[in-house]
Amino acid sequence: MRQLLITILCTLPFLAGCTKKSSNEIVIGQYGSMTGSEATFGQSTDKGVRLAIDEANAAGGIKGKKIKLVTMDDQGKAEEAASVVTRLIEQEKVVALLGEVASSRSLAAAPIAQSKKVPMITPSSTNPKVTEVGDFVFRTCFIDPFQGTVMAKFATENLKAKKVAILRDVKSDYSVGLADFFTAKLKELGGEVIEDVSYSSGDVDFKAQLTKLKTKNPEAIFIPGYYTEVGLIARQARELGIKAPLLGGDGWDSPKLSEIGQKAIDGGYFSNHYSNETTDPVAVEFQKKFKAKYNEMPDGLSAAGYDAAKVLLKAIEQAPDLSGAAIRDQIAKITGHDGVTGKISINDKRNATKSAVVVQVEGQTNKFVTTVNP
Amino acid sequence: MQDFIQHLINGISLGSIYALIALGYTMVFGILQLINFAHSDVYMIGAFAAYYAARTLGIDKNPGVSTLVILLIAAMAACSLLGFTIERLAYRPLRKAPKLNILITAIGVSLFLQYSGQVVFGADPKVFPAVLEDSVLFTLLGVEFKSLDLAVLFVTLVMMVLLHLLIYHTKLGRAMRAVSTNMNVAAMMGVNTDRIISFTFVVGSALAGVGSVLVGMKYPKIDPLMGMMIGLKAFVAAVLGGIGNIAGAVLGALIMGLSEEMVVGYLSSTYRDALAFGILIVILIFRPAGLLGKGGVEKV
Amino acid sequence: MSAKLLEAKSITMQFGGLKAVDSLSFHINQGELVGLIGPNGAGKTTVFNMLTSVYKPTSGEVIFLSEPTVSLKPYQVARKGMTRTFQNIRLFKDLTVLENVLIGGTKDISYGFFSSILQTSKYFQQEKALKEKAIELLAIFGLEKKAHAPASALPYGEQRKLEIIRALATQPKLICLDEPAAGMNHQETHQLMETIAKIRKDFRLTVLLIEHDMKLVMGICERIIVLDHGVKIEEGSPQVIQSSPKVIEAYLGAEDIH
Amino acid sequence: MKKPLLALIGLIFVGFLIDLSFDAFIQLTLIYVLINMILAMSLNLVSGFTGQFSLGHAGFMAAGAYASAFLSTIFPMNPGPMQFVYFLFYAIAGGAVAGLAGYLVGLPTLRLRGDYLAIVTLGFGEIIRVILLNTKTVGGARGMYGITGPTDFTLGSWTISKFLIGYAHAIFWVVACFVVIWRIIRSHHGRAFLSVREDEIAAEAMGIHTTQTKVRAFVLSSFFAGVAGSIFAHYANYLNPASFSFNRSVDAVIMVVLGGMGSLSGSLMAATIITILPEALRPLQEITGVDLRMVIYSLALILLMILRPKGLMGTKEVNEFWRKYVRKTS
Repeated sequence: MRQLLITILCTLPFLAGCTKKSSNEIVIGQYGSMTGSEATFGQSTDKGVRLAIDEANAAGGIKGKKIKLVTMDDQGKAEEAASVVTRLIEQEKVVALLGEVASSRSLAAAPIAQSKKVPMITPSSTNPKVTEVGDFVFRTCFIDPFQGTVMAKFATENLKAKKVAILRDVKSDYSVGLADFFTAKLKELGGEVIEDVSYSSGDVDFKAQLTKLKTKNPEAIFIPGYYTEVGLIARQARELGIKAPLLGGDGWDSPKLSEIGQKAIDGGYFSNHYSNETTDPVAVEFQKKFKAKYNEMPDGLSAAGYDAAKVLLKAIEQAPDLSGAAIRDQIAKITGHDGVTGKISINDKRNATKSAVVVQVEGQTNKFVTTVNP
Repeated sequence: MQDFIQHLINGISLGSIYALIALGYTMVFGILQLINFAHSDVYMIGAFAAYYAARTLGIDKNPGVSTLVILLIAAMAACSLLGFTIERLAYRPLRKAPKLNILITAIGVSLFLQYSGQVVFGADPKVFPAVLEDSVLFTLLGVEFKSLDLAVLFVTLVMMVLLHLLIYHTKLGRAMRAVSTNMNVAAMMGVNTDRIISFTFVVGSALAGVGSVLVGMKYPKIDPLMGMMIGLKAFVAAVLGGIGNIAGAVLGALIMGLSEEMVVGYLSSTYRDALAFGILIVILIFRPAGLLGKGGVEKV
Repeated sequence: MSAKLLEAKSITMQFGGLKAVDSLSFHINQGELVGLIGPNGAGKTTVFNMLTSVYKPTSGEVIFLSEPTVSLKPYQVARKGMTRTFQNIRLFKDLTVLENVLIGGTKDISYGFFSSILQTSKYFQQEKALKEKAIELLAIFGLEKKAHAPASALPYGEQRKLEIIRALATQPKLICLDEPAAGMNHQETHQLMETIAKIRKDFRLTVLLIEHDMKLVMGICERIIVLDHGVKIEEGSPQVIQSSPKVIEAYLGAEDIH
Repeated sequence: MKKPLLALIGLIFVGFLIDLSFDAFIQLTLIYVLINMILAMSLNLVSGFTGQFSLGHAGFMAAGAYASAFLSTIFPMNPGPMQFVYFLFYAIAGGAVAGLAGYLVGLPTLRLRGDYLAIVTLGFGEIIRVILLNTKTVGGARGMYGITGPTDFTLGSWTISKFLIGYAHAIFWVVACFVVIWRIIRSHHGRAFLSVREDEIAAEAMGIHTTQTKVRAFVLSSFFAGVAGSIFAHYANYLNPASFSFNRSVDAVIMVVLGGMGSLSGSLMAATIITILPEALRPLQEITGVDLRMVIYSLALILLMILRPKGLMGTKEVNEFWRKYVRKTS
């Protein structure tokens, strides 16, 4: 018995299964952090992507073929992202790729997609470097400089805040990038970063940083992190008696934000793709369908995933054939796509140009405050 | 001055959270010389047990002492059961195996709990129910003293005293000490070592359960990986104080909490995590058995 | 041959409030065979630990080959030529008998790290010589046939012997044997006595012996030091010791003489 | 020097065949297997042969990886037939930096025993990672990307692929690491390692300078971890501090224990299994719908520890089993 178990355990790795491929399918690959410390981001994106694919299949697929989505987990590790993307391209023969949330992992995978000439769209990697990898790499979200600019402008013009403090997530490339661009723009606009402190995602206690910020009396605090930490940060800030408004980026967009932050986060502002009290039919429809399928409200990453998948499907539909180059050309041509997250047009740098909105948290709704155009 | 006192309060409150978890580590280490890596995940399960208990009983929006008691019982029960099961299934078969094997098994159990937690509970963070209203007890020099912070500190100290009494003033505790000093001799003297070890795991895990509810109250965001960082730091704290030593765990945890807080407050926030380990290394270099640990000369 | 090889000058070892050894002074001459006896807990092993620098004496000095050794590390003392065996056998259990002996051969090896990686001719020569020597040593105690067995597989008595062989492999001038006959039967003890006498002659060794077995000690030691409660109570030839009332009292107070 | 050279040539020829018959994914996985082999063997030197727990191996790998990647920006590679020499140079430099880090860490801490040493090395691993996370010149949290890696080049009518160069470089170090450790263990210096593992006090009494011995093992082990890091950096072309977290150190320990403490061939086998297992379990996801890979991985780990506490090989090497088998059958 023992021997048998050992044998099975040892031979398991070599029984790498093969998946059947049918010519009646168009295979799209997705890679993301489905497990590990950033699993919640990968899973949210996956939900949005799946919704888009299911819709397309319900409508009869594309070119008479069903769309098959193969999602592979990279555990939130860059080297896994690289190997997973290689596997998707080599073994699953995907026609295009969707992923990743984090720029660090998109940057690890993009060169592979580029060299194999498989188009890749990242739904939410905001670092400018990602699409600079090559002409097969696209994105359907903002880039950090734009979002940084939006919030810096908002802070100085709308809130008249000149002395701003930053609390960044040093473990997240997204947060660090956004904080840097925000700082640069704020200085340009005559503002001043009076304190720049950091935390690491996964932390639960931020009082030390906040106490330090409090002594400097900032007029606003910019927290370019994810909702997973921001809710707790807001609570602790209020507990310490910090009254300055809290600002953030699209990483805040999740129903969980106010569930965790409760009253403390109310009144915080963040830049986002859309406000969830929008009356835009695409967004309303998306929220309805999402709710019906998953029985929860979508967060920003789900919306971004949905849009990226939609853009990709549109390009595949318009492409004369399923070669990478053909799909690539069509993605590059996308203009004025009515996405959940705004009108998406791909520019010559393969980035999406779309307007951003600044919203204010009020319970579960993100109230529209202002629109900022690129 | 005001901010210094605030930092002090923050540090002690953070330290007492570490201490609650560190106590569990130190107990198991004391008796088995095993770094129970799964302890921080038992703590995570405790938090989820309390979360689901509150939801099924419909008391998640009903803060009060009765809710606290119910959740504590739920978490402690779930953790004890889990701790008992882990010891029984994973550690007991390895009692005679080399240390590193047991360490790897502990890591395996930890990974298992984390990843199955992500499958079962979902990876997204959950909001821990409001258990007690946090209120300002009194204000001193412009710094507010909150009921939750003091409750955590109080519970930690009570646990420490109870554990001390258990270990040094009961028959069971004497048996535990006997097993920890020499398992074989204890067995020869008629101590049922397996039962004592199980008991240690049950107590240690119940402590993790208490910790999970208190931490959940203070930081109401729970997720399957919540135990990782806090567990590591709590463990470092236990080693710092001299692992196996109950008072040492609390002392180490308070030092950890305070030094982290002070570094962020007065030096650099980016190196906060590096610092925790930096202190540990410096202390271990000068006191290889931790602050309160017994050095002991190896018998030749 | 009467130069002082080793001299302990009022060495004291204190563990907390307990003085395990209290200002003990003695010396060992070149080529002597000295016994260190005393009832259980008298501090004999602690003396060994201080001589070999495993413990640093609380106070006092150890002079070996006219140099103080208290500040040296145990390996330095060993390299100077003082080596030992252990009361509670400390063999390298998972290694073979031969490997146990080879480890003692630090002095025979001069090839460096890279020679061993490149396996130069120097490496082969020295390894070969070392192995031959080790087998010779094993042969003295009749263990050469078991050279490739794991040390832990040896019976108790042979493990004791292997400890002595391993100590001899370091080419010591002074060897400290900590109860080498413990757990052996009469015949084995007798055999061991002969072997100790033989190696002493063959290797021109000086021996310091801790032993419980009075017969063994009385039979081969030239001079005996008696320790009780960390203090030297008597010193002299076997005859002197046997008739010393202090010694008899110390032993009768504690246990029977074997 | 004949045998290892022949082995190396043979293995490079195998790489040639792999290059012709397998796709890039399998090739990439193979390189990761080789990297993990070096990692496992080097950790085995410290944990298996010298008996010191280390939970910070990823930190040394990171030091080597970043040093080597950084060096390649100062002395850029010349894509051509000479690139192999460049990689060798980067790897040695990366290994040297890691070795130096190992020396600095080892000297003050190696007198600690057992779990305490494990925790301190864990701490150092984390400190190295936090430092990298905060160093802007190597990309911080975003990571370092675009690191020069092997490229295809043509030699007359022959095209030598990127994989083959990467593979040749990696396999060179696998063989080097194996031979170095194998031979050291069979020398006086290696027996000193073993004696420290078995009994430090007895080793001292035999004239073994135990601290120096431990530091030597630690430095050599760190050197190879750094080399593994360098190979990783230049084949993945990408580095991120998150890749060198505590989990990677744990992976390395798992490989050593699973393979057998003190068995090099065990380390090779375990590195292969541990690298391939999660990949092989991927198709399962399509059947179950949820990602159970890591759940199964961790369960398998626990079961293996219970069923085979000495690892796959114990302290034995493959050839010893082979000899036994031959003896039995003849």
